[in-house]
Amino acid sequence: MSGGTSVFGVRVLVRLRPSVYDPQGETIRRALDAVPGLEAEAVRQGKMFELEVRAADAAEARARAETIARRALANPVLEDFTVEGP
Amino acid sequence: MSGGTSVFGVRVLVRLRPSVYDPQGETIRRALDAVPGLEAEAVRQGKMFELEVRAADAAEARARAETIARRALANPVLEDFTVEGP
Amino acid sequence: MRRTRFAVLVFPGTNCEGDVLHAIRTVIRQDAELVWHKEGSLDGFDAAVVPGGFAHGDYLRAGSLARFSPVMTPLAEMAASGRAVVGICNGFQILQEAGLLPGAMLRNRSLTYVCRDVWLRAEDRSSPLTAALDEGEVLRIPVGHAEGNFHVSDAALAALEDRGQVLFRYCDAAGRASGAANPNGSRNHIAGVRNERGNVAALMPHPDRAYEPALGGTDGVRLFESLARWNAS
Amino acid sequence: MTTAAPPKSARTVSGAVARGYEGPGAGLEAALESGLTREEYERIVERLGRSPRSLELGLFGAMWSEHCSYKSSRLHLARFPTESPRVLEGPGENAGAVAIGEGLAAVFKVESHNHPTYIEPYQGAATGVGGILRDVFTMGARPVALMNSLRFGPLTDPKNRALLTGAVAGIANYGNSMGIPTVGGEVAFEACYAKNPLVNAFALGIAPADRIFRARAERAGDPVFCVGAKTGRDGIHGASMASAEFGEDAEAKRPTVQVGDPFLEKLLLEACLELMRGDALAAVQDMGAAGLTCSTAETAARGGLGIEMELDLVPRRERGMTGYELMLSESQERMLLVVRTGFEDEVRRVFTKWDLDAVPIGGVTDDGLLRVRQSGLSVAAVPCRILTDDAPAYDRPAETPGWWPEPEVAASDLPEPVDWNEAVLCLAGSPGLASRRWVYEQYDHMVRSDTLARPGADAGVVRIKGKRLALAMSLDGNSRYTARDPRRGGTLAVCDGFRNLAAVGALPVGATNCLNFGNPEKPRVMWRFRNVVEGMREALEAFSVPITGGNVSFYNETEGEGVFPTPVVGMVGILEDAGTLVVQHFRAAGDLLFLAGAPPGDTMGASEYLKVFHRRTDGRPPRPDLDAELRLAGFLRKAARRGLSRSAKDISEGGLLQALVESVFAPDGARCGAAIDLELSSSPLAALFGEAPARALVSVRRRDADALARVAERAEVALARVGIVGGEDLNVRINGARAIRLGGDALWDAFGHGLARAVQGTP
Ligand SMILES: Nc1ncnc2c1ncn2[C@@H]1O[C@H](COP(=O)(O)OP(=O)(O)O)[C@@H](O)[C@H]1O
Ligand SMILES: [Mg+2]
Repeated sequence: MSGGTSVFGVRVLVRLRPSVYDPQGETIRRALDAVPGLEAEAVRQGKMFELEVRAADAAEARARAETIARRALANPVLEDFTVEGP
Repeated sequence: MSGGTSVFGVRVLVRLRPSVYDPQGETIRRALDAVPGLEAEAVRQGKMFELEVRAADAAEARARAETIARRALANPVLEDFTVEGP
Repeated sequence: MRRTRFAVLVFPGTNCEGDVLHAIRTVIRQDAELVWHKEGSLDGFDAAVVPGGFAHGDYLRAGSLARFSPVMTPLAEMAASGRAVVGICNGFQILQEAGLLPGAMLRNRSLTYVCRDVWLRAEDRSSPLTAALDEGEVLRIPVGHAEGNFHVSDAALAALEDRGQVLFRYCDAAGRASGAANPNGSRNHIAGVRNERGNVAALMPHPDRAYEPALGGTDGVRLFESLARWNAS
Repeated sequence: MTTAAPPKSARTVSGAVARGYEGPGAGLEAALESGLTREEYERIVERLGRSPRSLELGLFGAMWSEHCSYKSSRLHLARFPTESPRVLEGPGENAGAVAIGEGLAAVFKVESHNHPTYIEPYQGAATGVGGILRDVFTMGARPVALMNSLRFGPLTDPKNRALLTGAVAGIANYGNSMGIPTVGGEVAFEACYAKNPLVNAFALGIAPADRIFRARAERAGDPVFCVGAKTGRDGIHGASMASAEFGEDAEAKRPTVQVGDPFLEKLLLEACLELMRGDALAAVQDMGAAGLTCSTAETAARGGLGIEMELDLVPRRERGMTGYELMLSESQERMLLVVRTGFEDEVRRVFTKWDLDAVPIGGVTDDGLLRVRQSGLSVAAVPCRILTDDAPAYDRPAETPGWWPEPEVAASDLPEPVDWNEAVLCLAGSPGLASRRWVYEQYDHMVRSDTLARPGADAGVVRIKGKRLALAMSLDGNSRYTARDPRRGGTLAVCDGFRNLAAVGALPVGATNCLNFGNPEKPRVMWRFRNVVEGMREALEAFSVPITGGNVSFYNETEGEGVFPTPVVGMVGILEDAGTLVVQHFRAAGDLLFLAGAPPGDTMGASEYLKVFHRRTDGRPPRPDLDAELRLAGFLRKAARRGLSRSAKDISEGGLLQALVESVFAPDGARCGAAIDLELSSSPLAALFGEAPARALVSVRRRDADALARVAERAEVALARVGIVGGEDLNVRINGARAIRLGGDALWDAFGHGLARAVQGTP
């Protein structure tokens, strides 16, 4: 049915823009700070999406993942994203 | 105070184990499926943590990040993690 | 008979401590005191309750950051000594994250917070939450959580069931467990579990919201009676 | 003395600055850019006796914005009644306070977060909850209940579904994390809200009546602390954004979205309340719109004093922030404390316990100036009163629109439905009338174990442990009514709240309101505004219910399209004995059902029926009858107090039939139907679906029917027996013939799931 296509794994990373406050990351950092050996100077929490995309080739898969990320995975008001792979 | 140390950026990726049902990923996949051009065969949602860790060198920073990931960022009942960088 | 002294733990972000305190004092007329998470000792307490809320905002994962609080050391000791340690809602998640109870919670299948009455069927009587219940007893008690979707591996699930560690299952008013009656997608409709020994127990629903007729239900009283009975025996 | 005391030299510098100043002055152009008009700029120059410096102009731009200064509404709001023997704190403070007996005060307010919600629904709505909660605990009250009023575009458009879903999730997460039950609210859909969604959040707290805190500096020399979250660049221009329409350039105007941190606010709440039990605090003010600027200027001005501060001391989370950014940031979860000299260590101790920052940034002065220094240099020195009290107040022109007056729509002019059963199901399952449980099941409405009436009832009710009394509250407004007749609509919004409280048996003791309108510079908008206020005033006075605070949100316009005039009234009442609470659902088979109030007349204007079946939002809304409302409320309360009513339900949107449907379902999932027998001489449409006010359904035990009739007679309320409770179905006979027969399952499928289906786009 999918003549000449295969499934590619692509990873999308979504993070809050640097100017946006990340309460989760900051709270994690503070909680870890109290535990010897777990201290970090900074923690930012983001999201990872592992997609499997059917496409003719890697470039098409990547382009599809970018569209998905832009239109569905990242909230442009708050977040940036990067696409890695396939 | 931090004689000979510097700050390293390390990334920790946390994902649900493959055997665990991912309600968020599955919901996204179904939503994408309804939009021509955005279909994906599979979507899994995970977490990304961007840490800044103070250490003597990259190896130490990475080891520290691994400890943080193992002890705090991932729940072994549900999740696996990988450390990337610095 | 000496009254039982309950420690009701308070983490930053906990918000059901008052409800639990009030229920213990007025429903079973036992002693209860709030204990701040920075305490390093639970000396003088016979039992502990970890109440609901959003410890550390539930940031990272529900209940996960509470594990690093000083009070968790004496709490683990209390559990090891065989005294009763009980979790409700966020308390359940905290006990799981601390490794005192099996499993972990996923987001609800609906991906939303769910607050409403549910029906529960009691499955096992050997725990501080169920000692006074009849097996198969059906109770109506509210839930209020976003991450109550109980998960364990297949092998662990089979072991849990074998050893009778499942305390409560979501069911309908007639006591039939089913997907439709399950508010969050929990495996095997599990709403509450205990450890192997039976002294550490927790559930997602809130008996601390169903202990007077004015609140729209009194079935939570049965769980507090269990607490009293378990500690008296 | 604390670090707040500035070095001597700095004092002299700033003294010089107050008279003249060094450095370039900011001109008219800069003023226009910050949203001020030429006249306003001239007024500033005149009051200051010099031209403002650049930062000073920024302070004026924010403080004299519509959002902060109420310059278009002040004159009109002054018409509301604001006094009663119970009022402890009226409009002007962070929230109103009313004595409720047993030594306690109820502290409450409603506020809008419309503009932020459109930009980012989840965070925008969430931070609205955070803001209203700070307003309440700033007064020394522990918040015990939340409500919210939501207005969005039609759910047929996926964009509106996403906005609603995001806003509800955001509200849920914030309120739930704080451990405060959301016990009521309202949700409405109209096309005009598609690009201007409205989110109004209400919070209520309880305080000891003799320990209400105010935002009023009391003595020069007291240190000023900044506590809670660190200051970032988020939300800069929030106040001015809420004071302008969204145009094509909305993107560019967007401030950085504020991300709510409910966990931090929970800590802030606990720390503040712990501190308030002692004597450390002279004044507390939350940092909302215009952040540090507004909180310092208002706190100082109210006490007739000044505040000086050093911006370098303000804890911040970003590097390189300018003075302007620090003064105008609207970062959430921050508070300004004026601490009594000598109590600094207590403040530090309590905030350390809760892992929060508490940093002295300046002190109270006696020269009336807001003095701002950065790195030792004076960057602003403005009399606080000029920033606050001298803001202009406009009597903006109003113009009656050409279509006025709106014609009535009579039931007799409308076709009757072909299938009455279908009509009832269709109406009960429509987004406007279906059960709101898709919304409120996402809100924790039971935490604190004090909720006696859950959402879904006419009013939310919470008890107070250890006390006899309970508090009832409702949040209402029908903007289709106000759109077609602003004055009637304003009156009806108050009537609805008043009736909702009476239905549960409560006596109203105070009200708050949020007025959501378009651009006040448009005379037709102003005409609506004045009439709504007038209509509300009339009802409030008739009912002797004082307004203790509220909020005005203008400029709810995008690309020239404005919202319906939308007043939202939050009314609070008391049940002296929580045990007399009356529920809304039918209780037991055999109970008799009565309809209280005058026959409904023939009008269908602006009704849900007209909207759902004829896609019309026109027609004059029903005529309010204040005297009838008073009599009805007296009757309902008396029947409740005497333990006669087994259930009571007011009749409003959707009319009698909808009230019946809602009475069938108990919050615990139980069902109890009824058989109704109506004798009608006119159109059944108006009788079944008309929305004439001042009516309610009451069920009683058979043996109490006579007693109920006597109470009604004494209250001069018409009472008609309309049926009997029982079964699972709803059966209605009209003049002896069977008209409607609906099974409980079919009804629940429509009413219980209608909203969820619409939200999921699967109607
Ligand atoms: N946003 C909301 N949050 C919580 N409860 C809500 C909300 N909207 C509506 N409700 C509840 O749903 C019920 C029906 O709402 P509404 O039609 O406005 O009632 P009424 O006409 O009696 O004021 C009420 O009990 C109300 O409290
Ligand atoms: Mg009502």
